[in-house]
Amino acid sequence: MEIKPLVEALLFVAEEPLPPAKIAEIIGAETKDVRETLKLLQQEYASSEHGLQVMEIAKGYQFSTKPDLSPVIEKLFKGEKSYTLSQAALETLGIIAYRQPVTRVDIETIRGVKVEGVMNTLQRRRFIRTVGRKDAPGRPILYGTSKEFLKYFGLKDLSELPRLTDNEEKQF
Amino acid sequence: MEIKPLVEALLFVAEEPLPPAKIAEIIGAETKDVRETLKLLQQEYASSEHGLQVMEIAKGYQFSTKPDLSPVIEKLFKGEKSYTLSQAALETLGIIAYRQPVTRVDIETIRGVKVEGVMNTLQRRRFIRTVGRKDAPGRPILYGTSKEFLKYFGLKDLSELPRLTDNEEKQF
Amino acid sequence: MPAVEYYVNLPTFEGPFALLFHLIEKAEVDIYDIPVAEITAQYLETLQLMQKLNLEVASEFLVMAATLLKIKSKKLLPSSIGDEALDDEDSMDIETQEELIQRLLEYRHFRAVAQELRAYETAQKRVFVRSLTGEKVVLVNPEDDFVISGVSLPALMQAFQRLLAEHERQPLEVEADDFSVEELMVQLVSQLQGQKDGLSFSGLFTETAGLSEIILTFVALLELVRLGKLSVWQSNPFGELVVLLK
Repeated sequence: MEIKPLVEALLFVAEEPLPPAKIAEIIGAETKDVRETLKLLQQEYASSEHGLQVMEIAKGYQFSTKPDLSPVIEKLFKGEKSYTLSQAALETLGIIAYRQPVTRVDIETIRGVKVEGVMNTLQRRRFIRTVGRKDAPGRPILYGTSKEFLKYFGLKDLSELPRLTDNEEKQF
Repeated sequence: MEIKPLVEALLFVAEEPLPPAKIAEIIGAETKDVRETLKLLQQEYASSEHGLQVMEIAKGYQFSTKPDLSPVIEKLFKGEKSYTLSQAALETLGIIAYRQPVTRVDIETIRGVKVEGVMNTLQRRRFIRTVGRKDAPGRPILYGTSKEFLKYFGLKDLSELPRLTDNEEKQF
Repeated sequence: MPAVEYYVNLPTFEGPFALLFHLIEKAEVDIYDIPVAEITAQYLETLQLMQKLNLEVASEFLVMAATLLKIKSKKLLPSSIGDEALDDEDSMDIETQEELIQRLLEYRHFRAVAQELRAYETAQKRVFVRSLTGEKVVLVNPEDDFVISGVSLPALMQAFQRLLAEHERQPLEVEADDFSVEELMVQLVSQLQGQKDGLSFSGLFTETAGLSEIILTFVALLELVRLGKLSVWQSNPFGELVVLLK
Protein backbone atom coordinates (compact mmCIF):
# COMPACT_ATOMS: atom_id res chain seq x y z
CA MET A 1 0.00 0.00 0.00
CA GLU A 2 1.11 3.52 -0.76
CA ILE A 3 1.77 5.17 2.59
CA LYS A 4 2.50 8.71 1.42
CA PRO A 5 -1.13 9.93 1.41
CA LEU A 6 -1.58 8.53 4.91
CA VAL A 7 1.58 10.15 6.25
CA GLU A 8 0.56 13.44 4.66
CA ALA A 9 -2.94 13.24 6.18
CA LEU A 10 -1.60 12.34 9.63
CA LEU A 11 0.93 15.18 9.67
CA PHE A 12 -1.89 17.49 8.72
CA VAL A 13 -4.37 16.53 11.43
CA ALA A 14 -2.01 15.87 14.30
CA GLU A 15 -2.18 18.40 17.07
CA GLU A 16 1.52 18.06 17.70
CA PRO A 17 4.64 17.03 15.84
CA LEU A 18 4.46 13.32 15.10
CA PRO A 19 7.50 11.12 15.67
CA PRO A 20 8.14 8.69 12.77
CA ALA A 21 7.72 5.71 15.11
CA LYS A 22 4.24 6.86 16.07
CA ILE A 23 3.24 7.33 12.43
CA ALA A 24 4.56 3.85 11.68
CA GLU A 25 2.52 2.40 14.52
CA ILE A 26 -0.70 4.09 13.40
CA ILE A 27 -0.48 3.10 9.76
CA GLY A 28 1.10 -0.28 10.42
CA ALA A 29 4.30 0.29 8.47
CA GLU A 30 8.03 0.10 9.11
CA THR A 31 9.53 3.17 10.79
CA LYS A 32 12.25 3.07 8.15
CA ASP A 33 9.68 3.41 5.38
CA VAL A 34 7.92 6.21 7.23
CA ARG A 35 11.21 8.08 7.54
CA GLU A 36 11.80 7.72 3.83
CA THR A 37 8.31 8.94 3.06
CA LEU A 38 8.80 11.91 5.36
CA LYS A 39 11.98 12.82 3.51
CA LEU A 40 10.14 12.50 0.23
CA LEU A 41 7.31 14.72 1.45
CA GLN A 42 9.86 17.21 2.73
CA GLN A 43 11.46 17.34 -0.72
CA GLU A 44 8.17 17.63 -2.55
CA TYR A 45 6.83 20.41 -0.37
CA ALA A 46 10.18 22.21 -0.56
CA SER A 47 9.31 23.06 -4.17
CA SER A 48 8.44 26.71 -4.71
CA GLU A 49 5.06 25.49 -5.99
CA HIS A 50 4.07 24.90 -2.38
CA GLY A 51 3.34 27.27 0.46
CA LEU A 52 3.65 24.53 3.06
CA GLN A 53 6.67 22.66 4.30
CA VAL A 54 7.29 19.58 6.37
CA MET A 55 9.38 20.55 9.35
CA GLU A 56 11.13 18.54 11.99
CA ILE A 57 10.42 19.91 15.41
CA ALA A 58 10.30 18.59 18.96
CA LYS A 59 11.43 15.15 17.76
CA GLY A 60 8.56 14.87 15.32
CA TYR A 61 7.33 16.15 12.01
CA GLN A 62 4.60 18.59 11.22
CA PHE A 63 3.38 20.87 8.47
CA SER A 64 3.99 24.57 8.70
CA THR A 65 3.77 27.47 6.31
CA LYS A 66 6.96 28.60 4.61
CA PRO A 67 8.83 31.36 6.42
CA ASP A 68 8.96 33.75 3.48
CA LEU A 69 5.16 33.83 3.33
CA SER A 70 4.75 35.01 6.89
CA PRO A 71 4.13 38.69 6.05
CA VAL A 72 1.05 37.71 4.06
CA ILE A 73 -0.08 34.97 6.45
CA GLU A 74 0.08 37.34 9.38
CA LYS A 75 -2.48 39.58 7.67
CA LEU A 76 -5.01 36.79 8.16
CA PHE A 77 -4.57 37.02 11.90
CA LYS A 78 -4.63 40.82 12.07
CA GLY A 79 -7.05 41.96 14.68
CA GLU A 80 -7.58 38.49 15.97
CA LYS A 81 -7.18 37.87 19.61
CA SER A 82 -3.48 37.45 19.95
CA TYR A 83 -2.18 34.31 21.47
CA THR A 84 0.97 35.90 22.79
CA LEU A 85 1.79 35.08 26.33
CA SER A 86 1.68 37.71 29.02
CA GLN A 87 4.88 39.07 30.50
CA ALA A 88 4.12 37.23 33.74
CA ALA A 89 3.64 33.98 31.85
CA LEU A 90 6.90 34.45 29.94
CA GLU A 91 8.86 35.14 33.10
CA THR A 92 7.40 32.14 34.83
CA LEU A 93 8.04 29.94 31.80
CA GLY A 94 11.60 31.21 31.66
CA ILE A 95 12.20 30.24 35.24
CA ILE A 96 10.66 26.81 34.78
CA ALA A 97 12.60 26.19 31.57
CA TYR A 98 15.96 27.00 33.10
CA ARG A 99 15.41 25.74 36.61
CA GLN A 100 13.34 22.59 36.05
CA PRO A 101 12.38 20.62 37.98
CA VAL A 102 11.10 23.43 40.13
CA THR A 103 8.36 23.96 42.71
CA ARG A 104 5.79 26.72 42.70
CA VAL A 105 7.35 28.24 45.79
CA ASP A 106 10.74 28.31 44.03
CA ILE A 107 9.17 30.34 41.25
CA GLU A 108 7.37 32.66 43.62
CA THR A 109 10.63 33.21 45.44
CA ILE A 110 12.35 34.29 42.27
CA ARG A 111 9.51 36.37 40.87
CA GLY A 112 8.52 37.84 44.22
CA VAL A 113 4.83 37.40 43.49
CA LYS A 114 2.23 34.67 43.68
CA VAL A 115 2.22 32.64 40.49
CA GLU A 116 -0.74 30.34 41.02
CA GLY A 117 -2.89 32.01 38.37
CA VAL A 118 -0.12 32.09 35.81
CA MET A 119 0.78 28.48 36.57
CA ASN A 120 -2.82 27.44 36.01
CA THR A 121 -2.84 29.17 32.65
CA LEU A 122 0.42 27.55 31.64
CA GLN A 123 -0.85 24.15 32.69
CA ARG A 124 -4.10 24.66 30.85
CA ARG A 125 -2.14 25.56 27.74
CA ARG A 126 0.03 22.54 28.48
CA PHE A 127 3.28 24.47 28.40
CA ILE A 128 4.23 22.99 31.74
CA ARG A 129 3.61 19.69 33.38
CA THR A 130 4.16 18.11 36.74
CA VAL A 131 7.26 15.99 36.77
CA GLY A 132 7.24 14.64 40.30
CA ARG A 133 7.40 15.72 43.90
CA LYS A 134 10.27 17.27 45.75
CA ASP A 135 11.77 15.27 48.56
CA ALA A 136 11.11 18.04 51.05
CA PRO A 137 8.52 18.83 53.73
CA GLY A 138 5.04 18.91 52.25
CA ARG A 139 6.42 17.11 49.20
CA PRO A 140 5.70 20.04 46.89
CA ILE A 141 4.96 19.34 43.22
CA LEU A 142 7.85 19.77 40.80
CA TYR A 143 7.17 21.36 37.42
CA GLY A 144 8.95 21.12 34.11
CA THR A 145 8.32 22.29 30.57
CA SER A 146 6.45 20.18 28.06
CA LYS A 147 6.70 19.27 24.42
CA GLU A 148 4.08 21.98 23.89
CA PHE A 149 6.58 24.49 25.22
CA LEU A 150 9.21 23.39 22.70
CA LYS A 151 6.69 23.64 19.90
CA TYR A 152 5.51 27.08 20.89
CA PHE A 153 9.03 28.43 20.82
CA GLY A 154 10.13 26.34 17.87
CA LEU A 155 12.77 24.40 19.79
CA LYS A 156 13.91 20.90 18.94
CA ASP A 157 14.85 20.22 22.52
CA LEU A 158 15.84 21.98 25.71
CA SER A 159 19.50 22.23 24.70
CA GLU A 160 18.37 24.82 22.15
CA LEU A 161 17.38 27.24 24.91
CA PRO A 162 19.51 30.38 24.76
CA ARG A 163 22.48 30.24 27.09
CA LEU A 164 22.72 32.81 29.80
CA THR A 165 25.60 35.17 29.10
CA ASP A 166 28.56 35.13 31.45
CA ASN A 167 27.47 38.43 32.84
CA GLU A 168 24.01 37.14 33.62
CA GLU A 169 25.33 34.06 35.21
CA LYS A 170 27.46 36.15 37.51
CA GLN A 171 24.45 38.11 38.63
CA PHE A 172 23.09 35.08 40.27
CA MET B 1 3.70 36.82 -8.45
CA GLU B 2 2.71 33.18 -8.15
CA ILE B 3 -0.26 33.08 -5.80
CA LYS B 4 -0.67 29.32 -5.47
CA PRO B 5 1.78 28.87 -2.57
CA LEU B 6 0.08 31.72 -0.71
CA VAL B 7 -3.39 30.33 -1.25
CA GLU B 8 -2.19 26.92 -0.10
CA ALA B 9 -0.58 28.37 3.03
CA LEU B 10 -3.67 30.44 3.87
CA LEU B 11 -6.03 27.48 3.52
CA PHE B 12 -3.74 25.59 5.86
CA VAL B 13 -3.52 28.16 8.64
CA ALA B 14 -7.08 29.46 8.61
CA GLU B 15 -9.29 28.31 11.45
CA GLU B 16 -12.34 28.67 9.26
CA PRO B 17 -13.12 27.83 5.68
CA LEU B 18 -11.86 30.84 3.70
CA PRO B 19 -14.07 32.54 1.13
CA PRO B 20 -12.22 33.32 -2.14
CA ALA B 21 -12.88 37.04 -1.71
CA LYS B 22 -11.15 37.03 1.66
CA ILE B 23 -8.13 35.23 0.25
CA ALA B 24 -8.00 37.74 -2.60
CA GLU B 25 -8.08 40.61 -0.14
CA ILE B 26 -5.29 39.19 1.99
CA ILE B 27 -2.90 38.44 -0.82
CA GLY B 28 -3.90 41.43 -2.93
CA ALA B 29 -5.09 39.51 -5.97
CA GLU B 30 -8.23 39.32 -8.06
CA THR B 31 -10.96 37.08 -6.68
CA LYS B 32 -11.24 35.55 -10.14
CA ASP B 33 -7.58 34.48 -10.03
CA VAL B 34 -8.01 33.12 -6.52
CA ARG B 35 -10.96 31.04 -7.65
CA GLU B 36 -8.91 29.62 -10.50
CA THR B 37 -6.06 28.82 -8.15
CA LEU B 38 -8.46 27.11 -5.76
CA LYS B 39 -9.78 24.95 -8.58
CA LEU B 40 -6.21 24.11 -9.55
CA LEU B 41 -5.32 23.17 -5.97
CA GLN B 42 -8.47 21.10 -5.75
CA GLN B 43 -7.43 19.19 -8.86
CA GLU B 44 -3.85 18.71 -7.74
CA TYR B 45 -4.80 17.41 -4.31
CA ALA B 46 -7.46 15.17 -5.80
CA SER B 47 -4.60 13.00 -7.09
CA SER B 48 -4.24 9.69 -5.26
CA GLU B 49 -0.71 10.82 -4.38
CA HIS B 50 -2.24 13.09 -1.76
CA GLY B 51 -3.99 12.34 1.51
CA LEU B 52 -5.43 15.83 1.69
CA GLN B 53 -8.18 17.46 -0.29
CA VAL B 54 -9.41 21.01 -0.77
CA MET B 55 -13.04 21.10 0.33
CA GLU B 56 -15.64 23.70 -0.40
CA ILE B 57 -17.62 24.08 2.77
CA ALA B 58 -19.60 26.77 4.61
CA LYS B 59 -19.05 29.30 1.82
CA GLY B 60 -15.30 28.87 1.84
CA TYR B 61 -12.45 26.51 1.15
CA GLN B 62 -10.52 24.38 3.57
CA PHE B 63 -8.05 21.51 3.63
CA SER B 64 -9.23 18.21 5.03
CA THR B 65 -8.09 14.62 4.92
CA LYS B 66 -9.65 12.34 2.34
CA PRO B 67 -12.67 10.32 3.50
CA ASP B 68 -11.21 6.94 2.53
CA LEU B 69 -8.32 7.45 4.95
CA SER B 70 -10.60 7.86 7.95
CA PRO B 71 -10.05 4.37 9.40
CA VAL B 72 -6.36 5.18 9.86
CA ILE B 73 -6.77 8.81 10.89
CA GLU B 74 -9.26 7.80 13.54
CA LYS B 75 -6.57 5.73 15.22
CA LEU B 76 -4.65 8.91 15.91
CA PHE B 77 -7.61 10.34 17.76
CA LYS B 78 -8.69 7.08 19.35
CA GLY B 79 -12.39 7.63 18.96
CA GLU B 80 -12.32 11.30 19.84
CA LYS B 81 -14.53 12.07 16.87
CA SER B 82 -16.95 9.28 17.65
CA TYR B 83 -19.54 11.39 19.41
CA THR B 84 -22.59 12.12 17.31
CA LEU B 85 -25.55 14.38 17.85
CA SER B 86 -28.64 12.94 19.52
CA GLN B 87 -31.84 12.35 17.61
CA ALA B 88 -33.39 15.21 19.59
CA ALA B 89 -30.57 17.54 18.54
CA LEU B 90 -30.85 16.53 14.88
CA GLU B 91 -34.63 17.02 14.81
CA THR B 92 -34.31 20.39 16.49
CA LEU B 93 -31.52 21.47 14.15
CA GLY B 94 -33.54 20.32 11.14
CA ILE B 95 -36.48 22.44 12.19
CA ILE B 96 -34.30 25.48 12.82
CA ALA B 97 -32.48 25.02 9.51
CA TYR B 98 -35.67 24.88 7.44
CA ARG B 99 -37.86 27.24 9.39
CA GLN B 100 -35.37 29.92 10.42
CA PRO B 101 -35.89 32.41 11.88
CA VAL B 102 -37.87 30.43 14.40
CA THR B 103 -38.80 30.70 18.08
CA ARG B 104 -38.34 28.05 20.72
CA VAL B 105 -42.12 27.67 21.04
CA ASP B 106 -42.40 27.04 17.27
CA ILE B 107 -39.93 24.20 17.63
CA GLU B 108 -41.66 22.78 20.68
CA THR B 109 -44.96 22.80 18.81
CA ILE B 110 -43.49 20.74 15.99
CA ARG B 111 -41.52 18.34 18.15
CA GLY B 112 -44.18 18.05 20.82
CA VAL B 113 -41.59 18.24 23.59
CA LYS B 114 -39.69 20.88 25.54
CA VAL B 115 -36.47 21.77 23.76
CA GLU B 116 -34.76 24.09 26.20
CA GLY B 117 -32.02 21.61 27.12
CA VAL B 118 -31.32 20.66 23.53
CA MET B 119 -31.28 24.32 22.48
CA ASN B 120 -28.75 25.11 25.19
CA THR B 121 -26.50 22.32 23.95
CA LEU B 122 -26.83 23.50 20.37
CA GLN B 123 -26.03 27.06 21.36
CA ARG B 124 -23.05 25.98 23.40
CA ARG B 125 -21.76 24.08 20.41
CA ARG B 126 -22.52 27.17 18.34
CA PHE B 127 -24.67 25.31 15.84
CA ILE B 128 -27.42 27.84 16.34
CA ARG B 129 -27.46 31.53 17.13
CA THR B 130 -30.01 34.15 18.00
CA VAL B 131 -30.94 36.23 14.99
CA GLY B 132 -33.39 38.70 16.49
CA ARG B 133 -36.72 38.90 18.27
CA LYS B 134 -40.13 38.15 16.91
CA ASP B 135 -42.55 41.03 16.68
CA ALA B 136 -45.08 39.25 18.86
CA PRO B 137 -46.21 39.32 22.52
CA GLY B 138 -43.27 38.67 24.81
CA ARG B 139 -40.91 39.39 21.90
CA PRO B 140 -39.55 35.83 21.84
CA ILE B 141 -36.01 35.21 20.59
CA LEU B 142 -35.61 34.04 17.01
CA TYR B 143 -33.02 31.38 16.22
CA GLY B 144 -31.12 30.47 13.07
CA THR B 145 -28.32 28.12 12.12
CA SER B 146 -24.68 29.20 12.09
CA LYS B 147 -21.58 28.65 9.96
CA GLU B 148 -20.62 26.01 12.50
CA PHE B 149 -23.76 24.12 11.52
CA LEU B 150 -22.75 24.17 7.83
CA LYS B 151 -19.24 23.03 8.75
CA TYR B 152 -20.42 20.19 10.94
CA PHE B 153 -22.61 18.74 8.22
CA GLY B 154 -20.21 19.53 5.40
CA LEU B 155 -22.61 21.86 3.61
CA LYS B 156 -21.54 24.65 1.27
CA ASP B 157 -24.56 26.73 2.19
CA LEU B 158 -28.18 26.34 3.27
CA SER B 159 -29.30 25.66 -0.30
CA GLU B 160 -27.50 22.32 -0.02
CA LEU B 161 -29.90 21.16 2.66
CA PRO B 162 -31.88 18.13 1.52
CA ARG B 163 -34.86 19.35 -0.53
CA LEU B 164 -38.33 18.36 0.50
CA THR B 165 -39.86 15.89 -1.91
CA ASP B 166 -42.88 17.04 -3.89
CA ASN B 167 -45.04 14.80 -1.86
CA GLU B 168 -43.82 16.26 1.38
CA GLU B 169 -44.03 19.84 0.19
CA LYS B 170 -47.66 19.51 -0.78
CA GLN B 171 -48.48 18.52 2.73
CA PHE B 172 -47.58 21.96 4.02
CA MET C 1 -49.89 -6.80 24.26
CA PRO C 2 -47.78 -8.90 26.60
CA ALA C 3 -45.77 -6.70 28.88
CA VAL C 4 -42.76 -8.99 28.86
CA GLU C 5 -42.15 -8.54 25.18
CA TYR C 6 -42.44 -4.83 25.59
CA TYR C 7 -40.02 -4.88 28.45
CA VAL C 8 -37.40 -6.15 26.06
CA ASN C 9 -38.34 -4.09 23.07
CA LEU C 10 -39.54 -0.79 24.48
CA PRO C 11 -37.48 1.82 22.71
CA THR C 12 -36.92 5.25 24.12
CA PHE C 13 -39.16 7.82 22.56
CA GLU C 14 -38.05 11.35 21.86
CA GLY C 15 -41.52 12.59 22.58
CA PRO C 16 -45.22 11.87 22.21
CA PHE C 17 -45.13 12.18 18.42
CA ALA C 18 -42.32 9.65 18.23
CA LEU C 19 -44.35 7.25 20.36
CA LEU C 20 -47.45 7.81 18.24
CA PHE C 21 -45.48 7.05 15.12
CA HIS C 22 -44.15 3.92 16.63
CA LEU C 23 -47.69 2.76 17.40
CA ILE C 24 -49.02 3.72 13.97
CA GLU C 25 -46.22 1.88 12.24
CA LYS C 26 -46.74 -1.11 14.50
CA ALA C 27 -50.44 -1.15 13.71
CA GLU C 28 -49.63 -0.88 10.01
CA VAL C 29 -52.35 1.68 9.40
CA ASP C 30 -52.41 4.63 7.07
CA ILE C 31 -51.47 7.83 8.78
CA TYR C 32 -54.45 9.56 7.12
CA ASP C 33 -56.81 7.03 8.59
CA ILE C 34 -55.72 6.47 12.14
CA PRO C 35 -58.02 4.35 14.28
CA VAL C 36 -57.99 6.89 17.09
CA ALA C 37 -59.65 4.73 19.71
CA GLU C 38 -57.26 1.84 19.17
CA ILE C 39 -54.13 4.01 19.01
CA THR C 40 -55.23 5.92 22.10
CA ALA C 41 -55.63 2.71 24.04
CA GLN C 42 -52.20 1.52 22.99
CA TYR C 43 -50.71 4.89 23.77
CA LEU C 44 -52.08 4.81 27.33
CA GLU C 45 -50.95 1.24 27.74
CA THR C 46 -47.40 2.20 26.78
CA LEU C 47 -47.37 5.09 29.23
CA GLN C 48 -48.46 2.74 32.00
CA LEU C 49 -45.71 0.35 31.03
CA MET C 50 -43.15 3.13 31.06
CA GLN C 51 -44.27 4.05 34.55
CA LYS C 52 -44.10 0.43 35.63
CA LEU C 53 -40.54 0.26 34.37
CA ASN C 54 -39.80 3.37 36.37
CA LEU C 55 -39.01 5.25 33.20
CA GLU C 56 -39.51 8.91 33.59
CA VAL C 57 -42.64 9.86 31.70
CA ALA C 58 -42.26 13.46 30.67
CA SER C 59 -45.30 15.68 31.06
CA GLU C 60 -45.52 16.06 27.28
CA PHE C 61 -46.56 12.41 27.02
CA LEU C 62 -49.40 13.02 29.43
CA VAL C 63 -50.50 16.12 27.57
CA MET C 64 -50.68 14.08 24.38
CA ALA C 65 -52.71 11.44 26.21
CA ALA C 66 -55.21 14.11 27.21
CA THR C 67 -55.27 15.38 23.63
CA LEU C 68 -55.93 11.90 22.25
CA LEU C 69 -58.72 11.33 24.73
CA LYS C 70 -60.24 14.65 23.78
CA ILE C 71 -60.19 13.80 20.07
CA LYS C 72 -61.60 10.40 20.79
CA SER C 73 -64.52 11.73 22.81
CA LYS C 74 -65.22 14.42 20.25
CA LYS C 75 -65.64 11.76 17.64
CA LEU C 76 -68.15 10.05 19.87
CA LEU C 77 -70.05 13.15 20.89
CA PRO C 78 -72.22 15.24 18.59
CA SER C 79 -70.24 18.28 17.46
CA SER C 80 -70.14 21.39 19.65
CA ILE C 81 -71.54 19.52 22.63
CA GLY C 82 -69.08 19.17 25.42
CA ASP C 83 -66.47 21.39 23.86
CA GLU C 84 -66.24 23.51 26.93
CA ALA C 85 -66.33 20.59 29.28
CA LEU C 86 -63.45 19.00 27.49
CA ASP C 87 -61.44 22.11 27.01
CA ASP C 88 -58.39 21.38 28.96
CA GLU C 89 -55.52 23.75 29.47
CA ASP C 90 -53.21 20.80 29.62
CA SER C 91 -54.06 19.49 26.21
CA MET C 92 -52.17 20.43 23.11
CA ASP C 93 -53.43 22.94 20.64
CA ILE C 94 -54.90 20.10 18.64
CA GLU C 95 -58.67 19.86 18.36
CA THR C 96 -59.45 17.40 15.62
CA GLN C 97 -58.10 14.27 14.07
CA GLU C 98 -57.24 16.30 10.95
CA GLU C 99 -55.12 18.64 13.03
CA LEU C 100 -53.45 15.72 14.68
CA ILE C 101 -52.63 14.24 11.29
CA GLN C 102 -51.18 17.55 10.09
CA ARG C 103 -48.97 17.73 13.16
CA LEU C 104 -47.89 14.14 12.78
CA LEU C 105 -47.01 14.74 9.15
CA GLU C 106 -45.02 17.81 10.01
CA TYR C 107 -43.18 15.93 12.68
CA ARG C 108 -42.58 13.04 10.30
CA HIS C 109 -41.09 15.43 7.82
CA PHE C 110 -38.56 16.67 10.31
CA ARG C 111 -37.76 13.17 11.37
CA ALA C 112 -36.81 12.54 7.75
CA VAL C 113 -34.75 15.72 7.77
CA ALA C 114 -32.98 14.52 10.91
CA GLN C 115 -32.18 11.30 9.13
CA GLU C 116 -30.70 13.21 6.20
CA LEU C 117 -28.65 15.29 8.58
CA ARG C 118 -27.43 12.10 10.22
CA ALA C 119 -26.16 10.94 6.84
CA TYR C 120 -24.33 14.25 6.32
CA GLU C 121 -22.89 13.96 9.79
CA THR C 122 -21.63 10.46 9.11
CA ALA C 123 -19.99 11.55 5.86
CA GLN C 124 -18.39 14.53 7.53
CA LYS C 125 -17.05 12.38 10.37
CA ARG C 126 -14.82 10.78 7.80
CA VAL C 127 -12.91 13.90 6.91
CA PHE C 128 -10.62 15.60 9.34
CA VAL C 129 -9.57 19.19 9.45
CA ARG C 130 -6.74 20.62 11.44
CA SER C 131 -7.50 21.03 15.07
CA LEU C 132 -6.64 24.51 16.16
CA THR C 133 -7.99 24.20 19.64
CA GLY C 134 -4.57 24.09 21.19
CA GLU C 135 -2.60 26.87 19.67
CA LYS C 136 -1.66 28.85 16.67
CA VAL C 137 0.01 27.71 13.57
CA VAL C 138 3.73 27.69 13.39
CA LEU C 139 5.09 30.44 11.25
CA VAL C 140 8.79 30.13 10.88
CA ASN C 141 10.95 33.01 9.88
CA PRO C 142 14.69 32.29 9.94
CA GLU C 143 15.63 35.96 10.14
CA ASP C 144 13.96 36.35 13.49
CA ASP C 145 15.04 33.01 14.76
CA PHE C 146 11.84 31.21 15.37
CA VAL C 147 8.88 33.52 15.40
CA ILE C 148 5.64 32.06 16.46
CA SER C 149 2.67 34.35 16.55
CA GLY C 150 4.66 37.23 17.89
CA VAL C 151 6.68 35.48 20.54
CA SER C 152 10.31 34.81 19.84
CA LEU C 153 13.13 33.27 21.72
CA PRO C 154 14.73 36.67 22.18
CA ALA C 155 11.50 37.75 23.83
CA LEU C 156 11.67 34.91 26.27
CA MET C 157 15.28 35.81 26.91
CA GLN C 158 14.47 39.45 27.44
CA ALA C 159 11.74 38.56 29.86
CA PHE C 160 14.17 36.49 31.76
CA GLN C 161 16.78 39.24 31.74
CA ARG C 162 14.24 41.79 32.90
CA LEU C 163 13.35 39.48 35.69
CA LEU C 164 16.98 39.23 36.71
CA ALA C 165 17.42 42.98 36.44
CA GLU C 166 14.29 43.66 38.45
CA HIS C 167 15.58 41.33 41.02
CA GLU C 168 18.60 43.49 41.57
CA ARG C 169 16.65 46.70 41.88
CA GLN C 170 13.42 45.85 43.56
CA PRO C 171 13.48 45.46 47.28
CA LEU C 172 11.35 42.48 48.12
CA GLU C 173 8.70 43.18 50.63
CA VAL C 174 8.74 40.46 53.17
CA GLU C 175 7.44 40.34 56.65
CA ALA C 176 10.01 41.02 59.31
CA ASP C 177 11.00 37.67 60.56
CA ASP C 178 13.63 36.19 62.72
CA PHE C 179 16.14 36.88 60.00
CA SER C 180 17.78 39.93 58.61
CA VAL C 181 19.63 40.03 55.31
CA GLU C 182 22.86 40.93 57.12
CA GLU C 183 22.64 37.94 59.44
CA LEU C 184 21.92 35.67 56.54
CA MET C 185 24.89 37.04 54.60
CA VAL C 186 27.15 36.17 57.51
CA GLN C 187 25.52 32.77 57.79
CA LEU C 188 25.95 32.09 54.09
CA VAL C 189 29.63 32.96 54.08
CA SER C 190 30.29 30.68 57.06
CA GLN C 191 28.30 27.90 55.39
CA LEU C 192 30.39 28.18 52.26
CA GLN C 193 33.78 28.42 53.96
CA GLY C 194 35.80 25.32 53.31
CA GLN C 195 33.47 24.11 50.52
CA LYS C 196 36.00 23.94 47.70
CA ASP C 197 33.41 22.83 45.10
CA GLY C 198 30.80 25.17 46.40
CA LEU C 199 27.28 24.27 47.49
CA SER C 200 24.19 23.74 45.44
CA PHE C 201 21.72 26.55 45.59
CA SER C 202 19.00 24.45 47.11
CA GLY C 203 21.51 23.07 49.60
CA LEU C 204 21.79 26.52 51.15
CA PHE C 205 18.29 26.29 52.51
CA THR C 206 17.26 24.29 55.46
CA GLU C 207 14.49 21.83 54.77
CA THR C 208 12.11 23.74 56.96
CA ALA C 209 12.89 27.14 55.50
CA GLY C 210 9.80 29.28 55.12
CA LEU C 211 9.02 31.50 52.19
CA SER C 212 10.41 34.64 53.83
CA GLU C 213 13.60 32.86 54.81
CA ILE C 214 14.07 31.61 51.26
CA ILE C 215 13.48 35.03 49.82
CA LEU C 216 15.78 36.71 52.31
CA THR C 217 18.47 34.11 51.73
CA PHE C 218 18.12 34.69 48.03
CA VAL C 219 18.48 38.43 48.56
CA ALA C 220 21.49 37.85 50.77
CA LEU C 221 22.95 35.70 48.05
CA LEU C 222 22.39 38.38 45.44
CA GLU C 223 23.92 40.97 47.72
CA LEU C 224 27.03 38.84 48.28
CA VAL C 225 27.32 38.33 44.53
CA ARG C 226 27.00 42.06 44.00
CA LEU C 227 29.70 42.68 46.56
CA GLY C 228 31.90 40.18 44.74
CA LYS C 229 32.10 37.82 47.69
CA LEU C 230 30.36 34.97 45.92
CA SER C 231 30.00 33.59 42.45
CA VAL C 232 27.07 31.58 41.22
CA TRP C 233 27.19 29.46 38.14
CA GLN C 234 25.38 26.76 36.30
CA SER C 235 26.90 23.78 34.60
CA ASN C 236 24.15 23.75 32.01
CA PRO C 237 21.13 25.88 31.16
CA PHE C 238 18.79 23.95 33.32
CA GLY C 239 21.19 22.54 35.81
CA GLU C 240 21.40 23.26 39.49
CA LEU C 241 22.89 26.58 40.53
CA VAL C 242 26.17 26.20 42.36
CA VAL C 243 27.34 28.84 44.84
CA LEU C 244 31.05 29.39 45.52
CA LEU C 245 33.03 31.68 47.80
CA LYS C 246 35.42 33.82 45.76
